Amino acid sequence: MDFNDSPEEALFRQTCHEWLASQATLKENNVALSFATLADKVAASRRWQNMKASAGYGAITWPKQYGGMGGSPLQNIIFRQEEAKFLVPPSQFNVSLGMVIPSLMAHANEDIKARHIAPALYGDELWCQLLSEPQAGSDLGMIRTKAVRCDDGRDGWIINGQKVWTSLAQFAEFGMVLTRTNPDVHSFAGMTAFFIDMKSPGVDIKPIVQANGHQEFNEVFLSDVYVPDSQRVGEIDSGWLVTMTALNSERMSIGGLVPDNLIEHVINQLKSLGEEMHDPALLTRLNQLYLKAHGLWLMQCQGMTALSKGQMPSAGLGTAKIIACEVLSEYAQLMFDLRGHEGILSPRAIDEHWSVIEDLWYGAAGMRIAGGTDEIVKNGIGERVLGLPPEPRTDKGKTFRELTERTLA
Amino acid sequence: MDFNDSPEEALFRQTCHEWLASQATLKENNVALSFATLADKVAASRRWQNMKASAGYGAITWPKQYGGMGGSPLQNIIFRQEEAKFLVPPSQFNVSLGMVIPSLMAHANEDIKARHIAPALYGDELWCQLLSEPQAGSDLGMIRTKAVRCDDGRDGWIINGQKVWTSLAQFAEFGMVLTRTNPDVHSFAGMTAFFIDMKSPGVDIKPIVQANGHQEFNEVFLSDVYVPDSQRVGEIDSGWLVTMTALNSERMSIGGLVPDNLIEHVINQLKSLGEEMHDPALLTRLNQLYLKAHGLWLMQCQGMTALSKGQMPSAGLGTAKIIACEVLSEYAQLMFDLRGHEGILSPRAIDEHWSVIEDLWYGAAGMRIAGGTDEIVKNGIGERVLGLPPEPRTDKGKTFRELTERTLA
Amino acid sequence: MDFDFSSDQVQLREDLRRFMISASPRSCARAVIESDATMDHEVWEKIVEMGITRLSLPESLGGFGMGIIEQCIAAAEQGRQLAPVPSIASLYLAQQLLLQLPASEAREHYLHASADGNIFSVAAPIKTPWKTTISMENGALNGHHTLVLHAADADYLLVYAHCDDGTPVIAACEKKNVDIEPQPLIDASMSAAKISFKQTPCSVLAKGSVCEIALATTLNRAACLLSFEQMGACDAAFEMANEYAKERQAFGRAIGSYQAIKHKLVDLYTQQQLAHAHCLYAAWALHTNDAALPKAAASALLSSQQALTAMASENIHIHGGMGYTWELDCHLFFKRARFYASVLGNQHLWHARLGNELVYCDTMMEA
Amino acid sequence: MDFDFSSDQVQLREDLRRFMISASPRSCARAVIESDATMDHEVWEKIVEMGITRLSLPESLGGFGMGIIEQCIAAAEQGRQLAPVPSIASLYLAQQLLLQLPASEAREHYLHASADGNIFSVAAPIKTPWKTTISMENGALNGHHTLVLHAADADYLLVYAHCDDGTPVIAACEKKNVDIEPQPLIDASMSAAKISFKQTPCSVLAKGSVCEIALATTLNRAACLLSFEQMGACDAAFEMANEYAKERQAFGRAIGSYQAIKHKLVDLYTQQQLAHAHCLYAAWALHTNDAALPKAAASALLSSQQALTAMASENIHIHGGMGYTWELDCHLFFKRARFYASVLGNQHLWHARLGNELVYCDTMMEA
Repeated sequence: MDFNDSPEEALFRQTCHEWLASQATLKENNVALSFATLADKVAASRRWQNMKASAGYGAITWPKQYGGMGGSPLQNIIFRQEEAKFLVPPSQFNVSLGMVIPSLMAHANEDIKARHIAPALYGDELWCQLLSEPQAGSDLGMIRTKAVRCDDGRDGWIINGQKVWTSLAQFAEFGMVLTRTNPDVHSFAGMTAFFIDMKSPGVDIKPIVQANGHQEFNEVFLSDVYVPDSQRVGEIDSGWLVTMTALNSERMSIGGLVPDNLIEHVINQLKSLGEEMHDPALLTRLNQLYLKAHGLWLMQCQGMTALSKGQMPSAGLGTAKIIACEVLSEYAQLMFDLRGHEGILSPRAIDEHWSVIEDLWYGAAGMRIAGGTDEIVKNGIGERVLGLPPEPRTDKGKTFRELTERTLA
Repeated sequence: MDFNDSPEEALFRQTCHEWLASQATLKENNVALSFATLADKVAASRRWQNMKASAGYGAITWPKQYGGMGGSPLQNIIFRQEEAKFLVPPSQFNVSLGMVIPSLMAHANEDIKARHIAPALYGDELWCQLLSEPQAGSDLGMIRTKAVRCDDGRDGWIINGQKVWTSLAQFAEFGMVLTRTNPDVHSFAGMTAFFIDMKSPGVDIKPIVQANGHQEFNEVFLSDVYVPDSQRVGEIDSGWLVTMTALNSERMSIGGLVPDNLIEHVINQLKSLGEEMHDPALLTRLNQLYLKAHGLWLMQCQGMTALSKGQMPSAGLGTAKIIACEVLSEYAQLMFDLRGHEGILSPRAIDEHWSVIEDLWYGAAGMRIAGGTDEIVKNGIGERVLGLPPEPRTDKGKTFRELTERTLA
Repeated sequence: MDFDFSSDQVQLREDLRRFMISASPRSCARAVIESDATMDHEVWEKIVEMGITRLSLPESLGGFGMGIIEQCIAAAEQGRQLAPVPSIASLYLAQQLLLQLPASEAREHYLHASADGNIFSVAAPIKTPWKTTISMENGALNGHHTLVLHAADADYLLVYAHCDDGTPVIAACEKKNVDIEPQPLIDASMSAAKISFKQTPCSVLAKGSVCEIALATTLNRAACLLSFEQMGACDAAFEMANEYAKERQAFGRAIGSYQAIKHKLVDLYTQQQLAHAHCLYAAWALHTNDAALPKAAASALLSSQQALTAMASENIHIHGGMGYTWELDCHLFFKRARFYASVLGNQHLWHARLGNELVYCDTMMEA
Repeated sequence: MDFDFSSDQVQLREDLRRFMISASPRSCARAVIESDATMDHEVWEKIVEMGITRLSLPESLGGFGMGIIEQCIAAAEQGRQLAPVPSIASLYLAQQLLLQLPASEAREHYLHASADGNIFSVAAPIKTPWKTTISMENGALNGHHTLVLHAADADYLLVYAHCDDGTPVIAACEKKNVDIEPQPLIDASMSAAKISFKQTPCSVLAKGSVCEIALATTLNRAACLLSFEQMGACDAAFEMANEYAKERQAFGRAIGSYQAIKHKLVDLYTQQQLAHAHCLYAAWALHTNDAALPKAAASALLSSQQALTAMASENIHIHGGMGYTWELDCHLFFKRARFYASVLGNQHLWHARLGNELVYCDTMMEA
């Protein structure tokens, strides 16, 4: 048992490290690059993605035929671990390359793939995913955005509706949109996927101001947006399959949930308190945080061990997101408390380090919702890992029309 | 705002106290009477109930026509508070007089009431409630004990089935039994209530050994037990009404959930630790326990204030049972932990005081289940107090037969 | 047994609720956050006009002569609306501190000013040992205090200082002679500043050990009032979440019908009921000036802080994605909860106080 | 990255599981509780026969020469069955203590005896300062120890004592010369006793500061092994509750389909996964004798104790009324969990150790 790379892993890590070192400088004290605006950050990320793609590191796990490296999930993790050591722009391509393009690969025709995959890989074209709606959050079966066949002779569709929580829509060239094409079948059976040019007439993008003041997500209003049938992905009324591929393609979430050095930061802050640092009540909070944070890291090591052996990580790793939210929230609360009365000061106004803590504090609240709420995650683990029976579904066998009429009634 | 009795309440309290003082001696250091066996405890409780009934204190809230005092719920609480100060046997009549006889009062005919109420009040006859079954715990609609009309000319019924968790069945003279009389209607609609002589042929009582080794509850097997139709209570197939009356008659549970002096005991134990008593981690646990225990006491004072003003206590008091379970469990755990390494010793073997703590430790686990599990209580508060919608019922509109066939399938 | 608000007090609460909803809708707190303002002066004026600043002061000092319990009720209603006004500094701390000081003409003057709605700040330590870098000599203050609540909004400051020989004093000065450096806060609907004195003229209100006794009592009294303010916010957030859970549909039914949400709300409700009971006890202790005040204050503060912290976080969660937007009010509660959790010292400070009271206070009235 | 059991170790676990289920069904633990017995000698004989007492000892000392990780696996399987045997005293404490002592003929002799299945108890303090009332002089012990695990079952005792001049020693003696007064335990499937020495002949195994270093190391090593035993019990209780939740019906469906029960089980599962990860880390630290051992031991002990305590309590709850009967095994887990929670010192002792390690141990390998 050890925490070391196998010889092959070590070699791959070294190769990655050397290439990265030839392109960028190492971080100092774990301080990341900062950007004046989100637009700057996206532009920098496009350039860096281009450099990576040119060197073959643009998409570690993609097949070589699409410009990927054909690497393993573990190699992907190793590259990301090494990348995190360097002063490079944080990737804005997680949705684009990690979710949308893999669903294109699986469901789009050769023409679309030939035209779109490479520009996406090289960061020239950013994709967003137009999925959630105000009335369809956890329950994507309630999507109301409608696509209807043109009746004016054009071979295309007219899309109307409202999407929400679309990441980076304001910067994206293209968007994959899930629409309702048949309300008279079961709610997941009557949806169709298209991709649209985000500059199309009728596309109106409004950034959402989040609780923390950031504006990474958007509302996207679609008003009589025309899309040619050639931009349909997959069969008519089979859009849910396309979306499922995207959701399942989210790369193995091992690591990346919780920043490094959390515990070190708490200890440093504790030490600044003088005598009070020995307070067993404070140490107990430190310990409880450590048990979760270090335990999560160890669970991720177990997952990587499985990948290293060519196995799937244990299903228990599905709990990682829940643990991570608790870690972030408890970390921020503890750090604020360690400031005593000065805990009322705006962390953002203190320094970059405290600004990150404030972001994590909000972030933990957001992370409990995004990408499957705590409740949805727990249902999933309870049913798929523990084998507990599902809840009775009152919407079972009902058509979308029946369900929405009932909801409105 | 004050914690004092009103003049009327003070007078009533004084009257109770004086009568109690004429019958029994005050407790010292809160130490209660102990009994060699449960049988001894029941026998002593019968004698004490008889004395109380003779003096008019047998049932404070019952109407005078039935031998009660016609008093208010608050007077009942005051009497119990005063009674708790004296060395008298703990009442074994809570089910008998608090649940079963009130349902007789509401649903039985005059003959039954004339024959049975007085002997019960005077402690000569103890009643038990034959309700839960192995397959019907939280869900009493699943009761399978069957009563069928005699086909031999007798005007009565034959009962077959198994009851469980029947308190004091081994000592009771009579038992109220809920039976299934019609499986082809909705599960709560096809039940009928009878009372039986517990010495009837076919009644077999097996005490249940609890996790703590006590044997207060029983399994009761009913094999071809004959009961005359004159012992039916309420209409045929209306037994659920009778049971509801019994369940709703459980006296206002204000007080009595948590022993007094919990916090004092923790503090005394803390003080025995010497220097370590200043450990903020221990004090934080003490505080958290205090916030719940004292908070519960204060909530109960609010409830008594409402009663004192002739109002209903706030529905928020419904959370009292849940809080009490947490208090008892956390109290016992903390006390065990305060013994350090000696926490492995059997508390029972130390002294009477620690024996009570061990009982509370088990008791908290039992209390989370008995009289409505945590989950059932929370559903009730969520739906009735907070107005949240109920869960969809998959058993709605189904007959008992359909439900049980499906379960067995 | 008479442990609850009187019917007059319940009526007052209803009146104040209607008033505060109209005087300080939550859009006022939001507007202060979105602007450079440190408070909403219009809201404060209405509060003054309504008489909340004079509610519990005796008539001889320009007050209405109502009790401290009525002041608690007003605090809760301000909390419900997250009112962006300096009540913590001016009413819970300064006005209460003035009331603890020995009678004098100056004290009477400032209490009248407080009743009339002048804003006061307090520059004093929040825990023993009562340290300060501010010195008082020849009627002038020198030194600084790193964090004074609502100093930028204040007309007057009450200052805890040490004389040359170490004797503590409590002095009052006008804000105009003080150097104020505002500090950005985690909840920008509140304000605080670093302040410096340089030969600032002041009038001494008290001298000697009476100052420290007054400070300790004031902190406990302020904690009680703050607890009510916290519970007002907690109640409002609870109602917001509970209503949303009844309406929002997922998978064909209201999310509040799922046990995950329903039982979460019941757990929060339970915590809330316990905290309300402790607050009521604190109001009783304030009202009767009972020896249990320090214990009751710490209990009320800790239980209301725990209830609001949990509630503010779960209110976001129950609202799902919407809860995470700037548009909804959830984040206002989230930020305010965090502010309250530090403003009179953190949970560890109050746990130490409560533990101390429990272990060294021999007589307990009950469980 | 190779942070998991090897395939050989997984195979061993399966073999030991089959063996322990057959050698020590939970009815054995129940039988010891219901009788006056202090352990199940038949189960112990089978364990000895299976070689578990010699698993990790080097071949030169009569062992199988497998690693300490294999010993951890065996501990977990004993925990699953709540085996009523003296492994904590004899294997986790005594055998590990012997291994920490300097090589000597006596040490070799006792290690052989331990490998052969002789039962050892340890009479020593569990925390610093290493106090004792037992004195050693002229090869004889005097004094007493209030609580020695499995002393009544022991063939030999290892004793921490002080010489006249205060020098610590670790000595061994035969049980037959010791006065043993058994103490009833909260979990009667385990045993402990008060013991007294009166001129009891002994052989000295170590003298001087080496004794205290050995004790400290032994406590950490025992904590790791105990953590695995706790997790075995936790896993078994989890499986019991999870299976019941799938079967038991209420209101027309399995109780495990309700979110209240489903999410409770997921929360317990999450806690269990974290504790397993810490145990694995402890096994790694034992195996590599890494400097992180004290931290890993405290983490494993605390996390496994938290997981088992919650699990044992919720296992009763999920089983409803049945869970509260003597007939079902739920109460066996409940009692054992409470025993484990004190047997090597309570959570506060281990929190103090972990906090100390975190704050004073400068180099952290990760988050």
